[in-house]
Amino acid sequence: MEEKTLVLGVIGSDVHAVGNRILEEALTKAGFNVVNIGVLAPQEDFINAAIETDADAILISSLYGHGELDCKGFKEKCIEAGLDNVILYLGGNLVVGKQDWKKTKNKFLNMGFDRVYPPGTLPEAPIADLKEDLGL
Amino acid sequence: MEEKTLVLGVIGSDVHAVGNRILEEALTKAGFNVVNIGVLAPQEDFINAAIETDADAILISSLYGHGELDCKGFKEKCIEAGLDNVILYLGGNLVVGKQDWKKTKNKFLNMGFDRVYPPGTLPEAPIADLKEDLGL
Amino acid sequence: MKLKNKRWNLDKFKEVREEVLKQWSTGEDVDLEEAIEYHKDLPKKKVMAEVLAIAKEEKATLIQPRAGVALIDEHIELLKFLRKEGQADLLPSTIDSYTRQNNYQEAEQGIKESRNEGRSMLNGFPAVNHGVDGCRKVVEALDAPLQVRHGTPDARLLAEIAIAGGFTDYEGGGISYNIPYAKDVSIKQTLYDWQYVDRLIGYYEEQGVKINREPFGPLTGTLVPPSVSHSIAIIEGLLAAEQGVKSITLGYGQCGNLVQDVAAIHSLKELAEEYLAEYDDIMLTTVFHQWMGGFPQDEAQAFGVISWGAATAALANATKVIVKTPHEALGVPTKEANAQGLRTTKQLVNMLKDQQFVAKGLLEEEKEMIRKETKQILNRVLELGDGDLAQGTVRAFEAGVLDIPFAPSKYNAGNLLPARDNNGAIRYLNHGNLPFSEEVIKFNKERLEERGRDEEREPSFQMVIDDIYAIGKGMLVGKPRS
Amino acid sequence: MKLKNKRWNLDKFKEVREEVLKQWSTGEDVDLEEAIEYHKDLPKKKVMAEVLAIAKEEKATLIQPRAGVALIDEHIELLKFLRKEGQADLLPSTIDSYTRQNNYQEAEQGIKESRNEGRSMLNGFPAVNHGVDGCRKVVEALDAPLQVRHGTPDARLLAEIAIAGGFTDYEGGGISYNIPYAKDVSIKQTLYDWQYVDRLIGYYEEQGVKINREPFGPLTGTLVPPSVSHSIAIIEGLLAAEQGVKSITLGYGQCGNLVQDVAAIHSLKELAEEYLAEYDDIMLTTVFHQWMGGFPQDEAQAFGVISWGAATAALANATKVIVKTPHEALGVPTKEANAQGLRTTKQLVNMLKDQQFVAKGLLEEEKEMIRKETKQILNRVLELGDGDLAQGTVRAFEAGVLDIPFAPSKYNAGNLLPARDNNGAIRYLNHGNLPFSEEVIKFNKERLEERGRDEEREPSFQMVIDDIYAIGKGMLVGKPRS
Ligand code: B12
Ligand code: B12
Repeated sequence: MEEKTLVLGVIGSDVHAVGNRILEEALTKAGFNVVNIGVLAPQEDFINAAIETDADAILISSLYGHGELDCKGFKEKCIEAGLDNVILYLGGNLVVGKQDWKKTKNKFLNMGFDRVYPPGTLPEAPIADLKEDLGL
Repeated sequence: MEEKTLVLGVIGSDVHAVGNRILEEALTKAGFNVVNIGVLAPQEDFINAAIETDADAILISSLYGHGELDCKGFKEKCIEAGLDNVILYLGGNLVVGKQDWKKTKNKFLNMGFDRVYPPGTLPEAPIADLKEDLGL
Repeated sequence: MKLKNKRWNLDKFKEVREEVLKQWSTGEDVDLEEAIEYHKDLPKKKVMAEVLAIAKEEKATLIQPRAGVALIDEHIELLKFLRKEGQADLLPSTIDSYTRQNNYQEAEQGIKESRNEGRSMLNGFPAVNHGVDGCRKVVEALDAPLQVRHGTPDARLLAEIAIAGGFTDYEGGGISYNIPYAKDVSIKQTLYDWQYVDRLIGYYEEQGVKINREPFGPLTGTLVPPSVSHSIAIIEGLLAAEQGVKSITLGYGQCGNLVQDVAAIHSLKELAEEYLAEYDDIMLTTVFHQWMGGFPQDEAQAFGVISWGAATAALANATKVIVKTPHEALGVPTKEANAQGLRTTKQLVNMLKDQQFVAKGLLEEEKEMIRKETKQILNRVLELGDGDLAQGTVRAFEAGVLDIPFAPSKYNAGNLLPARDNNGAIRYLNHGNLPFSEEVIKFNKERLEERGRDEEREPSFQMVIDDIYAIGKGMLVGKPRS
Repeated sequence: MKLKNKRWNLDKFKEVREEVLKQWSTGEDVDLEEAIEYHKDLPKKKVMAEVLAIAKEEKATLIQPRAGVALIDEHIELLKFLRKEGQADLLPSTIDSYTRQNNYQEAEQGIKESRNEGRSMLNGFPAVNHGVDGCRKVVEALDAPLQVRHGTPDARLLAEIAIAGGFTDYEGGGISYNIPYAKDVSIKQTLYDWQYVDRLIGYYEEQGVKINREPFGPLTGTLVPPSVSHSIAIIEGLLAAEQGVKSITLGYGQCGNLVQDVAAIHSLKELAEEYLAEYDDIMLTTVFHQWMGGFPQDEAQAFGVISWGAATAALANATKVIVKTPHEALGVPTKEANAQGLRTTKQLVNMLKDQQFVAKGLLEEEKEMIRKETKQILNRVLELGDGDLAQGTVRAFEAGVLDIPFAPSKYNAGNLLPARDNNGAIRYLNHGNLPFSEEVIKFNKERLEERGRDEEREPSFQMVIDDIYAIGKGMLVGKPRS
């Protein structure tokens, strides 16, 4: 299979590193070329990394609750940067507090993310979805 | 103060003896003449004891959840027996399950009880109320 | 009626049996030989003794709820829910209080009113009224072993129906289901009636069908010292074994002090093995009951109490733990609340399963004291019966040598006053007529005096009352409010 | 910038101070001398060091939540609620993540959006933006001591404002608030910046004002072996004491194995007393953090985890316990969920307060191993600094002699792989460059090999991953799924 490239990172002022480390491990094992920009990553770093590595997908984590603030305008910036076709996944504890998941999910889908994952997602889920979305 | 007589007991097929024991102790200490007919007491035993001892009040416990079934018609039987003026208190875990207390309370007030006490009532509450209701 | 601790011969059993089956119309549907075949066809995962044996072997702690409602379909739904959403390993059917008092007429009324009201008006499952077929519906709908949990002094008809109905475990005993659960029933009578139950189960055993028996360990659930409940548990275990019972689970209700509780489970197992040594092929397991006294009304606090029971059960390595719910203080739990208690318990039992509480120092000391106390009681019981345990038990209750705190029964002396020491362990403030040595008496006294000094008051009944309220108010030891 | 473990002279402090107070407009409102008077007028019950001293004396375990929202009035309401409905003994103000990264501009934005949306859009209380007066509003509205809890590498301005604002306790340290909380900030820089914070507090001390300091014990909260967190806690304690801090709380995050956790709290206290012996009048206390890693989403299971942390804290006799909530896995808790976690904890802390876990057998063994490991690390750190602890710390991180698992910082070697042994205690699967003796290495290896045999697999990173998920899935040890 052709190797697909993923940019992985944790957005904003967020330092939760454990899920990121495990996702890197699992996605690599699943055969992807993983570019992990780690925690505390601003929107620009995701975009630059995606351009540089000609990535097929960007996987953003936001655990600490500021997902709404940190992800604002991300899709638009991707389009500006010519990354219209890059697939965007988002996961973690996206909002502050225990909120209705459907609403949260729709909020982020409307912001332009292709798939949005609830707290506690295991790596198997995005791996299966990536295979589908990237036609593997 | 004139000594008032109370009939105390646990109604129906109910064997919960601990609260009954503590109430006996507390009511006696508070200066009442307590006639404790104990657990597993049918309606008739309460009435007979009240007649025999010329009681001022009857305090019924029901802990095990069958309070609705066991207390049916008790007030009527009291009236029949000429105990119209005897004060009737009821306390414990009166219904099956954790239910809205207001509703439960009203149900038993409507059945003719003068005061109805929620789970976990400490002896201080009925003692104060008895003093008021018996004009002590 | 002559009471002796001797296995009943079959003629006597069958004679009594005829009367028993007439107690309610559903009795006539019991066909013992057919029932034995029915049991032989049950898959092992539905047989309590088999599932317990695996847990014992693997040193696992299984979890079991209490649950029962009036109508069959609702009861099945409830148990399915607890199995699925609560991850219950073992299932119960808690019997309603009318059935427990053999008031089948009132139970029938309760079934009817439950149908009318659309909610259970009974506090449990009226198995006798539902009969053998009703019980089998329940057994067949579920994939785990089922136990009858009740509190019935005369539990003969219930045993006939429930066991023929496919239940593979039966709780109770002639003492533990009398003294805490009745007022006017003599010990002699209930020991006799429970010999019947045990003989019935012994008969099943003889035919190759394993039915587990579980004396009710916690008794009144209220400050019962371990040596009191151990004495009763061992007596009931011995009485059952004499009638041919082979699979026995002995129980103990949490006191709240970790050292005492672990010491209690360990010593219960060891003592029972010693005493039961004369019987062959006994499979002995233990059950730990999460705190059986008054609970806090607040659910978050109740979760704390439940968790502490779960943790202690796991650290003590009891074979199973009986689970309370966050609704405990208020009423029979909803199925959701029941499943919550189970999930909390499962979390802890899993987290602690590989952890041990090592038998050193304080723990050994505590075990030794429980052993001494229990043996002093049991020896006197045997003496009083001139070697016959059943006779001895009757006389021991008369003499207050067996005595259960806070029990409603008039056949119980009621002289004991238990209270917690400074560390929350339950001690004898007044040991009544328990036949204790000077050493034991002194030990108990010193512990309570130590607490008295700390609280600047004499140990007294007020201390006991404070202890009864304590856990409900968020404490273990009922220190005087300041 | 020259880093040495030497008390800063006042001139240097004041010079740096001018710059610090300019970092955000609210800095100019800080008047140190006025603040000292303000503190002197605080009643003792609002002073952390005083309240902790009483708990230490009485061997009580106090309970403290985490909590913070964007707006002042809501924050006060939240804390009042936790005090009243949660029976919290000590109060926090958890600072939002923008403030932690010194992004006061974004914090300002968050405050505005929170006003617009009518709910907190920040995950904490932006104390810098609210300024001295804002903090004092909070302090004055409450009747318990308040601590700043954050995660800020450069926490100088926050310290100036919050302490002048009446907070009497300040969490963090140059390592513990860098390595787990930052990516690109050098250890040298944060040690230097935290010397400033400690010097500030030392200055208050000199003027007779007690401000407690608490290094952040749990670090990344994920399988951190006790000797790693102990080493860091003791280093930060020593660095603080050098700057004049007198009241120090050292912390540790629950691992889940009772013996290891109790051994950890006992050894932390003992080791710290040894190392801090050279400083006079230090008031040393301990804090136990309920499980800091991934939680189960189910609330009933979460209550189980919370309870186990509470029980362990009490059995270990930590001076305080930091409480999790049933919402932990999902998001910042509502005030109700927060109070529930507190009430569960209080129930257990109360029930267990008079119970001890005795230092015999396994516990002694575990303590001894933690002591050895910690001392081996700390000795090498001092060696690397030629006797200077601050220098040694910087070099130790470079050399991987200090190393924190799963940390985001590039200044951290990241060579460690911790995994649980068969009993759930955390061991070194890979000890990286930690300067351990053969004995220590062998001990750790054997424990993990034992588990490997049990699970029929080689100890590997997959084991670590399984352990990270385990508690969230209801287990302690991440055994392979069958
Ligand atoms: C200990 C206990 C037992 C012991 C009782 C031993 C004995 N013989 O006394 C045992 C284990 C035997 C037992 C058995 C059963 N129990 Co029970 N038991 C309890 C428990 C845990 C504590 C009761 C207690 O002693 N509390 C301490 C005393 C001091 O408090 P109290 O009884 O509430 O009494 C105080 C107040 O309520 C008040 N009060 C009481 N009566 C009155 C009357 C008046 C007029 C006033 C003013 C005040 C008042 O004053 C008392 C002193 O403060 C409660 C749950 C709880 N509360 O936590 C369940 C509970 C009462 N039991 C319950 C049930 C269902 C049973 C069983 C049917 C089945 C079972 N679960 O095993 C059997 C019933 C047997 C029978 N036929 O009655 C249910 C009742 C459910 C409901 N109402 O919906 C409860 C609530 C548990 C539950 N949530 O399921 N139980
Ligand atoms: C460990 C932890 C910490 C550690 C982190 C150490 C480190 N540097 O990594 C410490 C203690 C330092 C910490 C700090 C903070 N934390 Co924190 N932390 C946690 C905790 C307990 C576990 C996180 C974890 O490691 N889980 C294990 C990993 C394997 O799971 P994961 O991170 O969820 O990732 C998995 C999935 O979510 C998914 N996933 C993640 N991202 C993505 C992306 C995509 C595209 C896909 C498909 C899947 C996916 O796959 C991963 C692997 O399975 C969580 C609560 C919880 N989950 O129980 C809180 C939690 C995330 N923290 C929280 C908060 C608020 C903070 C703090 C702001 C304040 C505080 N409470 O101290 C600071 C923030 C600092 C900052 N600037 O970011 C909140 C967030 C609240 C919210 N969203 O409403 C949580 C939920 C706790 C809570 N309920 O309050 N935290």
